[in-house]
Amino acid sequence: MAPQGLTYALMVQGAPYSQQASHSALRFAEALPAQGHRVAAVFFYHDGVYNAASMMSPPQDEPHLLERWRALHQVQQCELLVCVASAIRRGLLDESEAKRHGHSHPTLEAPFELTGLGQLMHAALHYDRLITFAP
Amino acid sequence: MSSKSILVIVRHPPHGSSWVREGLEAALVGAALGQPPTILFSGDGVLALLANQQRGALGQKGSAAMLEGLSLYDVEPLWYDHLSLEARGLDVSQLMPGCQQACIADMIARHDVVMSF
Amino acid sequence: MSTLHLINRSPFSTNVLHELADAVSEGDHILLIEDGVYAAFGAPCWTLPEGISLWALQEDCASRGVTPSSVTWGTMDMAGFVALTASTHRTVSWF
Amino acid sequence: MTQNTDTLTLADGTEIALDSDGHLQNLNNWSPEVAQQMAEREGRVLTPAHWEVIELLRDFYTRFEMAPAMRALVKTARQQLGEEKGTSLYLMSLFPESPARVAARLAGLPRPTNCL
Repeated sequence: MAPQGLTYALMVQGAPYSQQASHSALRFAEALPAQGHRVAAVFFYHDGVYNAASMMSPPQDEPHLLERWRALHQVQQCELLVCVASAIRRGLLDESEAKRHGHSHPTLEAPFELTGLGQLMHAALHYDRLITFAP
Repeated sequence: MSSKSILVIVRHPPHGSSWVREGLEAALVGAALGQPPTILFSGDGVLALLANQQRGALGQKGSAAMLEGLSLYDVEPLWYDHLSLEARGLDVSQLMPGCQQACIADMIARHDVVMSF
Repeated sequence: MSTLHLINRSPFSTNVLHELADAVSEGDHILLIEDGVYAAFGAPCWTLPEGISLWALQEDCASRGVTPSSVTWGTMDMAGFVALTASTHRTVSWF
Repeated sequence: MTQNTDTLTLADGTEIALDSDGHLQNLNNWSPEVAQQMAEREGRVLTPAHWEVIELLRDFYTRFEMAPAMRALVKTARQQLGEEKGTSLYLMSLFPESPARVAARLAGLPRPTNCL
């Protein structure tokens, strides 16, 4: 009776390795295809932007959350959208922002992309469901 | 754009965390795109509506100034959950102008998408 | 047009569940995830209106050693969580 | 640290640093003379009508601690300058491209953080 083939947007607000939000969001997203759904966009906001830290280096016996996000992007072709205002404040800069601010190395890389809150509103309006994973 | 309605619920107090400001930012961007969301203050979120707030130490921005600007984005009124206000021993005379009471259950039921901060 | 409410905070550290009691409508679902599952031990320590379905996420209960009170709480696996988000109209996260 | 890509030189010899988008690096450096020079550098001529909008933006920023998006700028202009000037057409005629962005830059407001 539940509708089939829905598109989902997720908003992740919790920092990796501090809160369970990233784990919960990944578990949830990875379970969508089994029921014919897919995640179309993940929007990282608040401390959730740290999920995009390209130098994330967890110990080998713990889940590598960055790799899991990359895999999710590969499998479900979802956008990994990072709120530019939240990210830059917290030191997550892609190549062009790093250059603009005079830093030699980016700290955020594709498939993550810096984007505005407009993309969150767009996702909320265009996809069938928005699920928030908070700290 | 589609015609879905968005409710932004703010449930945290100002200054101690960035939730209020981040919720308002989202609401402002929705409004700038021509889809002004409804904004509701519930739980400790009603504390963001108290009159006479100012910047914090170190020049930390609060949210009161932003709240006053919301009407210029057609995000109005500032809805508050009346039970949350009562539970904190407050009444509407202690809030900034432009606040109006609501019932959170009705608000949720009337919107397609809910974002909480 | 029902709502799924997601709770991820321990009921003993926040007031979320009391607030939630005023925010639910008949036909809504409440799903406890993460630290929220600590609310599932016994009968709810707060009053909810009638007609609300109560669930706890199985994997978060298991990891925490929580056995939900089967009288009050249904358990749900991740597939059930997904199905609930699809069958309800909107999801609200409480934190 | 921010990259220093350009400077303005004021009449008294003071150098004012701009970032790569032409925004002031230090907002405290703003003065009408700085706005004038920024405009010249961008090939703009500021008339009293332009100044009216620049003042409006500075006032908006002081009151609300944020720079207005276009929608709010139009509404404020309508409230403060009257119906005739409170239109996007009018504001576009003064500050072609993007009034909210260009006028905010000249008014010495911070670079917007949330590009839409």
